[in-house]
Formats: sequence, structure tokens, C-alpha cells
Amino acid sequence: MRVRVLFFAAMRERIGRESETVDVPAGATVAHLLTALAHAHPAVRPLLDRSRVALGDEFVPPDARLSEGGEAAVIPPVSGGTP
Amino acid sequence: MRVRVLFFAAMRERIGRESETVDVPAGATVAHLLTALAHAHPAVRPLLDRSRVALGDEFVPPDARLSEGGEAAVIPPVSGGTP
Amino acid sequence: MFRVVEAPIAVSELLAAVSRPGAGAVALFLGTVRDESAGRRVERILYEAHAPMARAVLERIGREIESRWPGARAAIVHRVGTLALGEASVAVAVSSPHRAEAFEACRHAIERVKADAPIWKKEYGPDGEEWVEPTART
Amino acid sequence: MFRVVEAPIAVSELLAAVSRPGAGAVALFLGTVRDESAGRRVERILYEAHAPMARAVLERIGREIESRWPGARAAIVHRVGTLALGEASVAVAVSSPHRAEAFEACRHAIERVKADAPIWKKEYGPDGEEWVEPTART
Repeated sequence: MRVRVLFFAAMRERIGRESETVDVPAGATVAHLLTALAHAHPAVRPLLDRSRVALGDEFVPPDARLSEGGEAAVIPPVSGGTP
Repeated sequence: MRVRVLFFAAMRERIGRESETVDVPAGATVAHLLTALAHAHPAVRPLLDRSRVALGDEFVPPDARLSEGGEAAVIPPVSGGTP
Repeated sequence: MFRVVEAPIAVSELLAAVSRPGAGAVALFLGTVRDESAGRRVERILYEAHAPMARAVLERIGREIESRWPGARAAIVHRVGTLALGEASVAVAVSSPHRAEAFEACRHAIERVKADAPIWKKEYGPDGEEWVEPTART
Repeated sequence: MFRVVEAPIAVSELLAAVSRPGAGAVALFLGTVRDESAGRRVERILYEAHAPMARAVLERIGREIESRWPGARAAIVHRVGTLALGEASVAVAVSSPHRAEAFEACRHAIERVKADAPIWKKEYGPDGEEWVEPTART
């Protein structure tokens, strides 16, 4: 199934785009997706290892299931707010 | 010697004026002044007992000396700021 | 900026007064007139100050803050006169390089204002009017 | 009021949003762009957000504050885009019946924003540009 993946900040810059579509097996989890992304973009693997994933407005754990046509956001360590 | 005494808030309302001139012996202290005020205005004695005295911009202790023609402010418990 | 004022407090002026290039954090506190006090309804509050001394005390508190928290800058304004519900009686702003210090210093400043500024309030409500004395309640 | 905005943050709007007759205290926190970060000079900062999620996270933090501190009302606004020195990147306002709770809740809210809002900053200075990762330093 196909999942749209959103990239932000350092991840977006290093991958060179704001989003991409990734093919994963039916029933795949967030952990599967991260593995697929690490293979596709080995240069960002250390940053991926420090990132969380959000589905919709919620952070989800690695065993959360993806859904066909869904959207997943890769959230590298955040630094909003203030010094 | 003569000292001008300033009253505020509840003290001002109960005494009925914003200030008055008090005669105290040469070399008198703040403690002397408070005793004189308590005699002159027995109704505010409990409030006087909870009050501090300021000379100029500073709170002073009871043994601080008054000076001829000086000004002393009676500071009842303060309640500025916020609830 | 350390002032005792009769007009409504202008928050933007306090924020401007503590703004500086080295500050990454600003904590602002406003004390506002609420509709209840110790179980009684409140309709408005009169604040009275020994104004020249109050101004000096606010400035002293500000200097104390700035020496205790290096890099901090403080502004304190207290209003006097009759205030309606919701209006701010006091504003304290503290800027600092980092946020922990800004919060601590701002909190410290308002506690010091309450303890030592020669300012008094009289609450007016349906049950009458009363000069308020401080209690242990925060 | 929970927003991710591109225009400068209007503090008066946050204060109005948390104003209520039962509130005796308002604590406001501003995070501002400072001229130094981890020893490097900073000239400006770019903030980027996953905006729809960031807005939802700010609102969730606000609701959490209001349920943990009864009587509290919160507003949180985060700005995105390029900010100059001194400009506010984030504003948190919390009103509460009493001041201790307003300070605590405001402090809690900004810590939560820093931890969970999907917002990133890139610092620009004479030595180059860099996406910032959080450290233990407050």
C-alpha cells in the first residue's frame, strides 16, 4: 500500500523534498516505514533514529499500523518555543 | 520638636485626615511617635500595632530617631499587588 | 520602568522596557481585579499608595532582581485609583537570557511588591466596602 | 486561542483571550530571539512548523493546563517564518484565580510546547546556519 510521508526542517533539507510516497506491505507499521526510509535515504539514518512519527495530529508508537493512502509525518527532534 | 505624620488607607479614614503635626521631645524615636499617636487616637491603636513606619522611602525600626521638621509615614499592613 | 500610575497599565510599555538583544525569555505577571475575595462578591477596587515611597520601593525591588539574576532586566508598574473587574492593578515584567530565571525572578518580584510596596486596596461589593489586610493565602 | 501564525504575535490578543471575571492573576511568557546560542552569534532565526499538527498540540496543551489547574484559562501562539533579534517566537498566557497557579501552569505549558510541538528552528549567524536540536539547557 502507498503512504504519503512528510518531511520537515533538517530532514526536509537533507532529503531535498517536503514529501514523498512510499510503498509498504499491507498491514505495515510505523517501524516498517522507518526501515524503508532508512534504506531509501541512508544519509539521514542518524536523524531518523532520533525522530518520532505522527499520524494526523498524534505522535504514535513504532507498532502503530499505517493505512492505505494515509499520511505520516516524520518529526525530528523539535526545537520550537524558546532558548 | 515637630514631626509631620502621614496617614493612609484605613488609618487615614479612621483618623479622618491625611496628615497631622505631632509634638515629640527632642531626640524622640519612632517608638515615641507611635506611643503619642496611640494616645491621641486610641481607636486606631490595634491598627497602629500592626503598622510599620517609614522615613522618606525607607521602612525604619522603632529605635530610629526622628528629626525636627521631618516627615514620618504610618504604613498599615499593605495589600497592593494582587489577590 | 518603575511607576505608580493612575491610567490603565500599558503592557506593551513594560515589554519594551525589558527588551534587549541578550534576552531569550520574558515573564510577565498581571494582577487583575477579580469578582470574589474571601467569599465576598467584589464589584470594584480602590487602590491607594504612598506614591513617592511606592515608586522607590518598586525600583529597589527591580534593582534587587537585576543583581540577584545576572542578565535580568525588570519593569514594575502599579496602578492606583478605582479599578473595574478585569483591570490590571499591577504588572511585573522580567527579561532574562533563559526562561527558568525569568519565571523565578518575576515570581520573586511580585511577592516582594505584595510584602513591601506601601499600597492598599479597598474592595467594594454588594455587602459594603472594606480595606483589605493581607492573609497567608496566595 | 491556540494558533500558529506568520505575523508578529499580538500579546494583547492573548491577554484578552484569557481574561475572565474570576481571574486574579495572569502569567505571560514570551520566548524571544536572542543574539547568542551555545556560544555562537545569532542574527536571525527561521521557525518551521508542521502547522496543522502544531496547532492541535498547542490546543491539547491548553486543555491539559485547564483541567490540571481548575479555573485556569490558557492561550498559546507560536510564530513561524524568519524572526529578527528581539522578536517573540512563542507566547503563552495563563489566567487563574490566584498567582501561584498562574505561574506554575504557564511554566508547565512552555515546557510542554518545547517538548511536543512539531516546530523547528534554524539559527543564522556570521558562522553559518544550523538546525537546532534540543539540549538539557533551559
